[in-house]
Amino acid sequence: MACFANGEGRSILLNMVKAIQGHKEYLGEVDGLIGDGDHGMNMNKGFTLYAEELGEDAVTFSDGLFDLGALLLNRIGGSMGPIYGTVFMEMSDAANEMEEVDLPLFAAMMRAGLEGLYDIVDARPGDKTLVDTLHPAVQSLDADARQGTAFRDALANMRAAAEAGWKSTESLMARYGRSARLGERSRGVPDAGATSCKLILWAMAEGIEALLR
Amino acid sequence: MACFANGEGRSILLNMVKAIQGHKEYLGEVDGLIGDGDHGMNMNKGFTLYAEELGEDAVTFSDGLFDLGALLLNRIGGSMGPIYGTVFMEMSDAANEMEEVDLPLFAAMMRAGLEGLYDIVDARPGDKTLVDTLHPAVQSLDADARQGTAFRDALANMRAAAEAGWKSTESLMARYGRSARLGERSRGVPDAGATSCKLILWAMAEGIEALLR
Amino acid sequence: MQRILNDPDRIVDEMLSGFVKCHGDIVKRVITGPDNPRGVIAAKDAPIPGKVGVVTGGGSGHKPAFVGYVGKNMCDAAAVGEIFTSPTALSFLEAFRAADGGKGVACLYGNYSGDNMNVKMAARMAKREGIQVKTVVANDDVASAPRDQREKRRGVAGEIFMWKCGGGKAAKGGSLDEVIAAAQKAIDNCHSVGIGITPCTLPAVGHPNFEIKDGTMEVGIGHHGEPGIKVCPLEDAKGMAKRMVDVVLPDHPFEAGDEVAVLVSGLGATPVMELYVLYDEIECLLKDKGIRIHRAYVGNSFTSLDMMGATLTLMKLDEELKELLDMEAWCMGFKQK
Amino acid sequence: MQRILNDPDRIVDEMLSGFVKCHGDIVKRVITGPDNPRGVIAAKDAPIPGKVGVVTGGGSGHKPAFVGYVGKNMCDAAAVGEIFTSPTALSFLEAFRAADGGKGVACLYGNYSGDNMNVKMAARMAKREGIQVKTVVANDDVASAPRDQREKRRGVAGEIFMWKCGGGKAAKGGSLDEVIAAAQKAIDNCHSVGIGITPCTLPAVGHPNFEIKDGTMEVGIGHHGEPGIKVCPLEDAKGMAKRMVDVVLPDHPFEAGDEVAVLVSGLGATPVMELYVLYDEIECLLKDKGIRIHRAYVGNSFTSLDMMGATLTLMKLDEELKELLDMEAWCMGFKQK
Ligand SMILES: Nc1ncnc2c1ncn2[C@@H]1O[C@H](COP(=O)(O)OP(=O)(O)O)[C@@H](O)[C@H]1O
Ligand SMILES: Nc1ncnc2c1ncn2[C@@H]1O[C@H](COP(=O)(O)OP(=O)(O)O)[C@@H](O)[C@H]1O
Ligand SMILES: [Mg+2]
Ligand SMILES: [Mg+2]
Ligand SMILES: [Mg+2]
Ligand SMILES: [Mg+2]
Repeated sequence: MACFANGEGRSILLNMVKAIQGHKEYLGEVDGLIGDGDHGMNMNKGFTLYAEELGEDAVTFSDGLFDLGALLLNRIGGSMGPIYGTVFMEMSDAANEMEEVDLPLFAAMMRAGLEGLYDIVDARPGDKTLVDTLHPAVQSLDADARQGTAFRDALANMRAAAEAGWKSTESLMARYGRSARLGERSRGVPDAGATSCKLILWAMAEGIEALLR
Repeated sequence: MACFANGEGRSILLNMVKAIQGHKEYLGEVDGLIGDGDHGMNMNKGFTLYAEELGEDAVTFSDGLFDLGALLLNRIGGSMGPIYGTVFMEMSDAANEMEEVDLPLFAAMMRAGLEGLYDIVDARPGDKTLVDTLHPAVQSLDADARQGTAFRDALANMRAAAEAGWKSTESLMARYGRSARLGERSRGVPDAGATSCKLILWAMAEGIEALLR
Repeated sequence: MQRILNDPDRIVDEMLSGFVKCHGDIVKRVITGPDNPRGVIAAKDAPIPGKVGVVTGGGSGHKPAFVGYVGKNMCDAAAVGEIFTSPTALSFLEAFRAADGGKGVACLYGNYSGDNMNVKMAARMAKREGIQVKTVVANDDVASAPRDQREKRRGVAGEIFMWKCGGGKAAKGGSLDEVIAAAQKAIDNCHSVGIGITPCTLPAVGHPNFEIKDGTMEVGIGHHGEPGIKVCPLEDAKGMAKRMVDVVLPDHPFEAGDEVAVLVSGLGATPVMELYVLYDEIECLLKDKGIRIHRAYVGNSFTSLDMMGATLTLMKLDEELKELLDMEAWCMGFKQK
Repeated sequence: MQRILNDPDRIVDEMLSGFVKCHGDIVKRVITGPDNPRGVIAAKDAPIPGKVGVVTGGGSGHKPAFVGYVGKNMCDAAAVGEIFTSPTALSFLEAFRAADGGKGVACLYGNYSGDNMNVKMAARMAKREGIQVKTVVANDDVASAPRDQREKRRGVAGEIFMWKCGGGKAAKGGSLDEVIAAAQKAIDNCHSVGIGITPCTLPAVGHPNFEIKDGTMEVGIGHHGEPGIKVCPLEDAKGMAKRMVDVVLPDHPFEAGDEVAVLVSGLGATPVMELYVLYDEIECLLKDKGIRIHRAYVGNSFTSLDMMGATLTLMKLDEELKELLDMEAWCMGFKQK
């Protein structure tokens, strides 16, 4: 069964960093429309700091997720610190320091991330938050893992699910976070967190795809 | 000898008011370039207040000058309160409540205004202030009064002298007032007070011309 | 962007450095662990043994909030986040440590999802360290949710009255529950609304965050430029005052004979002179309704970077709140004899 | 123009009305004659019999200056002009009357030609009424004239230290000559410079008064936007601090070992957070030069409507000035214990 070496995590993590850095302005703009405009700035700061601290070191995918999550939680704050911090640290824990990551394990990691998130926020699908991206991605992976889909195809499916989820936030009305107070005025613009989550999941998938064997 | 009735001063005074009101923005802009931009606002406020208080009443030229001067001095402040206040009140005093104003009297009034001004400011011709407009106007009237020029021609000469004096401020370097601190940077722009003074003198002359008999 | 700064990503730390240098007679910087090099801002004599600690915190860009309300009879410590970004859980935890005098900590903060999450996590960590933390979440911004969903409303300038009353209660020797009760009562009695007339620019972003078209104003705007309830043509001070009073009065509701504290805060870049013009109008409207003004505060008390506009906060007073509000206070942002 | 106002021509009176309503514990409005319906702002307990009266005044648009410096141990009364326009002679006269406790009046004001003329006229009128008036003319703005023409320099934020020291001396029972001497020494020891980064808009004019191009800054700008000594590319806070210190230090000159008071004032619309960033840099530069900071003040202390930018004022201290500066004070714009 296809898998990738946990030990080669560096390239996946750096791909995630690159995705955030490359969309710093865009994320700020999206958050500016119905939020407070700091999403790109904060995400960029956290991910860039992580890359700086990593330097030239090798790192396992699961350790890297933990470090990145802890950094966001402890040094960035905002909503993103606790949210992505929790997601990444829970994913890391679920990886259980395995040497190889196959589809079932990756799906389990993602589910753990989502469940950790559900522990700290009340938002669920349909509330116009990053949950709308993350939840369908996890669902898709779970289904593919159960059906024994090839890892590469499952990643493609996950990307499509994340993208569809992200797109769905455009027409939703926000119920949590800063834009929640906008009511009807929040429709027509995608959610900032859902947008960054889509970028991260895509970058993660691409990073993994390049390592699959 | 040509003269006008002091008792018909209302139309002259209102012509002066109109000139200021019509150039409120322009005076503000000129003052904004090398001063603080309030010249149009203050002049307009003072002259408009005067016109309001005058209402439909008749007034002699000399009493009107006194009222206008006192209003500027007591209610407007700034540099213009003491400066135009002094000029107008001194002119009024020099009119000596005469019933008819001929060229010698008008020239004497203007000289009294200039001398009153010299009492309270140190600026002299060449210092880029309203003195550069007022002084040549007074000189011109004096000369014409001595030479027995016709009043109407003397007024035309005064206007030309005032205009030339005003224009001269453009190339001068300011030495008094707010723009004095600019040094070389004050050149190239006319002085705000010199500008309003030119407008006032022209309006005064026009008003008198219409009454001459 | 015409602003005074160095690296926009370091503006918060640099501001704190200047703040502590300037106000060393009121505050100090406390670093209790290696993981949070920024530390927190604490009152010079904090913690006071035997006194309930009062803590707040939030994103930066709201000066004097939050660090400007640390000082005598107000907050004992404040956690400091990036611009418009909640402080980390670790940072709140450090503030709890810096404020705890053994009687527990009242964490009085504003209702933003980041703050909610980070305070919750910090309180959990504090518990493990034996520090008891209770919270009051300010939700005074009337425009941010309907009255029957008050728990969804944002916290805005009313937080200042919450700190004043909570801090006063703690200074008088109140127990943690008494401090929490006083702060809760204060914020329950606070009703605020903001009007924005220009947007603000995050230094790290470099252009305005959102748009307020010339000739319009955003009624009900949030402290981060969150859109309000309504965009309408720009009005004069009288019109703005009426709009604000009309939003705030029915919300408590305030009635003839009520005694209130009034706070008119600028949003950062509005000249203070204009705030007095606005207050002049507001005072007339309140008087007309028979509402009695016990104290009024006008100034840039809770801002949003360089936004222009103002907020109005009314707090209904009873004897207890009056006594707490009248107490002396000494912070950079609140000096009262 | 996005501003909070009613009729721009009435903004000063409306602002005063709000100011007096809000600060009735500190000030009152005094009208001593029928010709000046605006009256003047006086300290609540002015005049104090047997104390030298301290008076100031100037154009509006500089909040807290001038009325915000009327109060305990500062000014006894202030004359209030239109925006950027000297008060009338009559208005200064009323302020003299309101402040005179029988020991004479020290009129401490800034060097602008309108103020010079109106104060001179008012002093003449006061003399006829038996009130003795002596004056100190603030001229601390280094950028406004070379050092050997100090008498031509404008007065800027250093006026606050002049009022503090003159007001303190009067409160201590100093004679008129002693008050004048203390105020004169204070301002002689003050050296200021401003940097403007955006222009300001007079409410009655409705568009910016002058231009500061994006990406540039005006070094040496005056408090009414008077052009400075130099327009240069916008610098970071470190660069601005260095420029300011480089203008101010050689002027006294300040030297290693000197003790100083520092005032960093915003010009109105610059977020206070940025002023702390600037102060942080200035403090480092002064420390490097061996200059000792006795007290530092950071805030919007002397503004220019909605201009962005800041001023730096350094006052060289001796024992007398230190004692006067350290005294308690209680005004809207200056609260010190
Ligand atoms: N209570 C919440 N539950 C779930 N997601 C949330 C919640 N609050 C905020 N978010 C997510 O966070 C995003 C905003 O992140 P960010 O702009 O970094 O933080 P902040 O809202 O504090 O400025 C939102 O778009 C949303 O996806
Ligand atoms: N000391 C002075 N002597 C002569 N004229 C002066 C003096 N000061 C100012 N002025 C005149 O006043 C004009 C400015 O008037 P205004 O803008 O109304 O007052 P301010 O300079 O107080 O803002 C200048 O352009 C100049 O002509
Ligand atoms: Mg945000
Ligand atoms: Mg002017
Ligand atoms: Mg935020
Ligand atoms: Mg002026």
